[in-house]
Amino acid sequence: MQEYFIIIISAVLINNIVLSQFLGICPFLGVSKKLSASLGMGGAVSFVLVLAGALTWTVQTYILNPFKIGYLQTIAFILIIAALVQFVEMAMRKYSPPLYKALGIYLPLITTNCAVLGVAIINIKKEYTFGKVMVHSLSHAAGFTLALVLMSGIRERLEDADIPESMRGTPIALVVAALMSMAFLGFSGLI
Amino acid sequence: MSLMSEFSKGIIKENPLLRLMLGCCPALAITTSVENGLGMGAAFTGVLIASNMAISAMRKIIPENVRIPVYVVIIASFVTMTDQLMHAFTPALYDSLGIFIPLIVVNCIILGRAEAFANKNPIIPAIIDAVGMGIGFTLALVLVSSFREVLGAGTFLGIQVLPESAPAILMILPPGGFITLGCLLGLMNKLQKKAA
Amino acid sequence: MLVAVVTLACLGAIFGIVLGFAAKRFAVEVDPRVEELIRVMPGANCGACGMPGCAAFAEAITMGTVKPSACSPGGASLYEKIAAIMGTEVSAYEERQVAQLLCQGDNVHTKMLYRYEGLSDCHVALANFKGPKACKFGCVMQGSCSRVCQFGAIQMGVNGLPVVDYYRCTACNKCVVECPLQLYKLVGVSRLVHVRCVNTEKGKDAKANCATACIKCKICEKNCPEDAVHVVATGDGTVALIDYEKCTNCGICAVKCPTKSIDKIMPLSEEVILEVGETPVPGCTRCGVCPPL
Amino acid sequence: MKKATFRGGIHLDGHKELTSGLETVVAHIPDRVYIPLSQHIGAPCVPLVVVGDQVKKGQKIGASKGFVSAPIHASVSGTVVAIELMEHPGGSFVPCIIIENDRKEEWAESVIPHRDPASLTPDELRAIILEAGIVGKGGATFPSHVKYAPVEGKIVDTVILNGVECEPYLTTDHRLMLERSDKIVAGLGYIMRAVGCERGIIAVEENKMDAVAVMEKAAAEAKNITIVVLKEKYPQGSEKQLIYACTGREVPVGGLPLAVGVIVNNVGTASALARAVELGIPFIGRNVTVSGPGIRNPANYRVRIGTLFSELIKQSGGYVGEVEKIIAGGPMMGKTVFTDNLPVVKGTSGIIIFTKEENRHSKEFACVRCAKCIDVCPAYLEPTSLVRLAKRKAWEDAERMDAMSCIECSSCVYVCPAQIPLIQHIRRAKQAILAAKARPQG
Amino acid sequence: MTTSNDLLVVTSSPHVHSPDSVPNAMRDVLIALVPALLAGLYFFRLPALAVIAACVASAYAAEIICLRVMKKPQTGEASAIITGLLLAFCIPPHLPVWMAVLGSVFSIVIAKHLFGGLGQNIFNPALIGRAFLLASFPVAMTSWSRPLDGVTTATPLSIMKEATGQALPSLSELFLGNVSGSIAETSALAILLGGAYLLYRGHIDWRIPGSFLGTVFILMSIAGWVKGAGFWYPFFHLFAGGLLLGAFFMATDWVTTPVTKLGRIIFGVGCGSLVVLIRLKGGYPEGVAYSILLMNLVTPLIDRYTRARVFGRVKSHA
Repeated sequence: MQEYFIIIISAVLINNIVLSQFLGICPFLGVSKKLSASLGMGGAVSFVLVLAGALTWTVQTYILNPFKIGYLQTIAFILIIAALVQFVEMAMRKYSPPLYKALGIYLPLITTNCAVLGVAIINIKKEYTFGKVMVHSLSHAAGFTLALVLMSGIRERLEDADIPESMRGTPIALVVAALMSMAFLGFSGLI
Repeated sequence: MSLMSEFSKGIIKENPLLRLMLGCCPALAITTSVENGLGMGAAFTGVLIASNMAISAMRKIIPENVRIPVYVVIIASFVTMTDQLMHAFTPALYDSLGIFIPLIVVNCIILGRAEAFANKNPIIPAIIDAVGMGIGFTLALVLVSSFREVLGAGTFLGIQVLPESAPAILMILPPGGFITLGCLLGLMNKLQKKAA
Repeated sequence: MLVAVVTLACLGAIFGIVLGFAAKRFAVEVDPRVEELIRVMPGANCGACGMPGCAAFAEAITMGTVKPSACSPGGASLYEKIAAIMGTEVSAYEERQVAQLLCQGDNVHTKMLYRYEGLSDCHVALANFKGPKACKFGCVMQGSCSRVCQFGAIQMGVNGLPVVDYYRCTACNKCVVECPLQLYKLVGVSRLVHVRCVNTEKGKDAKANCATACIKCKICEKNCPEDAVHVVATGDGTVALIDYEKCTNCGICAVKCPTKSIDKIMPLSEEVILEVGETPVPGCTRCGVCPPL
Repeated sequence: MKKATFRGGIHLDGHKELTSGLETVVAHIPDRVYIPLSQHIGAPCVPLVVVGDQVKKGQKIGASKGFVSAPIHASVSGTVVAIELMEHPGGSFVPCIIIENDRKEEWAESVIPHRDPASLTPDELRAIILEAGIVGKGGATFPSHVKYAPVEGKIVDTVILNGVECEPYLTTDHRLMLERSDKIVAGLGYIMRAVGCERGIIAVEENKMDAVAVMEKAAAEAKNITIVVLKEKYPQGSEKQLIYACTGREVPVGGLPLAVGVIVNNVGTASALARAVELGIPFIGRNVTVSGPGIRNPANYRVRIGTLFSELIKQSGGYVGEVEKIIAGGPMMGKTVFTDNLPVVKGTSGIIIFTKEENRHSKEFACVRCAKCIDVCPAYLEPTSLVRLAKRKAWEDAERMDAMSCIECSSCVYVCPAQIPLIQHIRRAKQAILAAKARPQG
Repeated sequence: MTTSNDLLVVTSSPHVHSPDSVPNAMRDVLIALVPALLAGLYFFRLPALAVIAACVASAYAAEIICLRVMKKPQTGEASAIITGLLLAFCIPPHLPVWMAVLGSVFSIVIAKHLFGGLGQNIFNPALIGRAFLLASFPVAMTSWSRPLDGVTTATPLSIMKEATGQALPSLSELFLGNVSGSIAETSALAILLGGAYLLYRGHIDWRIPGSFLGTVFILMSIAGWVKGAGFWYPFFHLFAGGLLLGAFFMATDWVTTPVTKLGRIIFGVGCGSLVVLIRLKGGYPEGVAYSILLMNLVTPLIDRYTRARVFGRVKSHA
């Protein structure tokens, strides 16, 4: 139990995927302008992250490892993720248009979201069991959503701020991210 | 457009990191030292050149509607090769770059160049484009990492340049990455506005 | 080696079959233009456009909610393709329009009733006795138009009136909509002579409040060789109005006008006038600085 | 006793001592009166006289067919010399009937006392109120007979008379309560009868305890009328806040007091109404406070409608110091005018003169989010957020944040340390929201 | 008509204004900081004076330069001085002066002016400066000295955290400030005096310090009870470290904290819980600065979801 708890705290707060691992920066900067959008993106990423975590772990454990072809990891994983995203997108569009409206439009962005592939690779590197893989993926997804939601709250407020012309948009978002990650340093040493 | 301009556009006008803001993740993660920046840039440029070349060569035979998966597979293959090569020949660098080597696969710049340039142009321009873009990205990485290494560790390529007590460790921590890139982008915007 | 190839092939095959099957099974009707657009997109799904991906961007284009230029990786060539798919052709020759302010009642020429203090907003200022000026038709000089102009083409001049920079003006119509007194009009840049007064009061009353008001003397009407300017009925009264179709920019009326409410401006450079309507380069504000294409 | 009040609001320096101890003086009757054709909310009147006509005091000279409207009457006898556009204290230009006073003070034939006011039916009462041109005296000038008209499905159970007078400087209502308490109580009785309700409340702020004593004495016999003492706080006199303080009921957003079964009237309205019902005298005069640091002798006057501000200022001994502002009404919600050459109208409760000293203010800063505006807003709005939206012209968002609920009491501007003209931004947003609403229909 | 020949002024209501203004408010905050300043100077003498002077001067200079570079009018209020002073208050007295300067320049330039200047920053600039210094120069930022004689020693909180066996200072020493720590955070008494002044002047809302300190007190009481530490334990945590300074002067910063009343309580409770979490479980002995920064982050969301019910937005009566 303790171990799971550590994984959660570490993934959400201490080693936050965006603020300290630098994964998924593009959507973090791109889709954090509005709160609603960031919630949608967070949801979509969580969904894919967990599914991808499960699939890639299975493939690694039952195909790549037995055949000793670990070096195919990158190709295999990216294939899995790309196919998964596309599959999920199509399925969602057909069977749950409201869900698709809410999350679906964010799905294509996820293929090239390094967070998904990154977490999948970390899962394997840390030699987690299946249960831990699920918890780990989910916590990272939560950390991603947390950072995204906080960011969008701030950016909505910054919309009216008198920010120097050349700093508007991405530059100031990066500065906010810097200060956010500085605040998150407060969590270091926790657990 | 001449080949020269294909080459130079990637360095300044369409610099993938500083102008198009693509490939932010590695630019933030591995730029703690200039050495890492150079290593990452080299690995990235290699993959970009190889994949641009391959895609350009195969552009007539790749079916339109599955082209993206095909690109991904091609890129992933080259990334895997790079990964293996680095593991074998530059183990230290390999360790410090960590998972960001396999993550070159999902670097939007490579896929973007494949889609926007390589699949419409012959091999020679495609290579030139890749070299330009690769150098542009590498230069940007070096720029970011020089700031961070000098200010954060007091060294440049491992050579001590600031007194022992001076460096602000923050700069090589995650916040330093965000702040350097943010300020650099702001600076680029400012310069561009002045030029215009 | 063999194992690797076989595994990959199997993986590929499995995903290919599943996806192929899924594509049939889950087929959903979409606007064919969206598919076409997606095909020409860079496909980087980078999110630079603010949309969550190229497909979303393409859809937004078909709905007209975004401009193609939002896609920065695409570049100029993309915009042409989008235009081709969307059937938006490069429009035929069309004179560039600029906003003209129809009031010259600055703080020297016009009588003031009071000193206005408070929020610089024309709409708000008008709530107090229809503005600080004695003339109730003229500019309130609080600069709402200047703030609404995104191109910085309207600046407040030293004499209190806004000044339009014809080089920067893009005829976006924002000032026309914003001005609570409808004092802006979009007119072709080649038009040099304008009646800059909309006061419809009797000549005597208008003159009492503003030294540069139209006093309905009809001297312009009598002197115009082209029959292009008339004192016409508008609102509760009359005011001089130029028929731009007939006007030849001769400027005789401006010379003859006793209050100089008719104004002839200096002609703009050739390039500015000749520029075509459609934006040639993304991000171009048609400022007129570049050489003609 | 804990005094009832509402949440939010501010404490102001009242400056009431300038005039609160002074007996109301009858103002000189001017040689000419200027009577605007629009002195109420609703459709403006159409003149019933032409230039050259002889009119008598109390004669109806303007009326409108609209439902929300009130007729106007001549306040002196004499000759109509002109009908001209003039400045109106409300901040606009309005046609005025100008009457040359013949000093005969002849009453019109229509002005006849009612023999037995106690026997009048609600319908008759409302007809009298309509004919007398009674409008709210508090400043909003809403025609009273419209307020009393029965509405399907709504039962009025309480009438509140507003004697709060929370605006600084103004003391007309205070003096009126001291001097005409019987008329106020009688007027309240007529209003209660006109709307058919049993409970009457006269609300007075705690800074006017002398008036409370007088009113309690006057109302001692009327069992269903109570005097409620309220805390001294601005804007206690605002209709919705007053209802909340007196009854604990909240008027719903966008609704009228009627929605919670309450009618609010000014004490001055009640006294004018009593005169109209008992004596048949229409609304031709009112009390006006002339005060402020820029006037030599502050005073309360009993003024004929149509008297120019300048006449009252002359009677008060003229200006003192460098006058910069003439305010029609109180300094919190009153409007500045640019000349003293304009007439007292039915809604003019005061003329406040400010000099350069009072108009000195520190410069505007960016909002520092101190949230003082939020703390004081009696409508529980977030003025600073509304301003943010208004600056961005996000009118729809502003509407969603209830910009329309702003009662424009100006408390937020008063407390804002950054001197941001919040209220003007919000007013702009309200203008735009209304304009957007009007568009699809017309 | 009037005694002056000028035109009259026409403006929108109101025509009277409270004497409140931004410069006045800033001046009051400065006054409130004086007791803590004096206490700091008394306990830490010349080094403290040097650090304080450096921080204030560089913060003010940075402010003026930023405004000039951005071509904005000079505001002429004291917010930058307050930032500099607060930063100086929460760093060790023996910190090299150049580091202090760097920190206060970072505060003003990055945390304030990049966001548009006065009133528009998301994070408390002084705390950003402190976090920046702590992350950049961890050694210098955690070298503490004893008051009066300047002998190097640990702060009460690190003695507590690391259980080094050193004797904990008494509560009265903590209250008066005769312990090691940042320049002006040691004297609880001086800070309480300043806080009381701000509360009296109505510049800060009791809700934030109240809920902040209350949360810490309650949670620490529970923790003390679990540890069997006795009744002094929660008081120790209240008076030790920068808690009071943070609760009265930083968590109450207008700009970076919620504007709604409920939001302020949530903010205070959040800060308090985070302080307890970091002090008991985290890697740092002290967590006030981080806890406030983290809650600054959440402030826009708190504001958004704690909006008050508008007057009259009730279920209809009929």
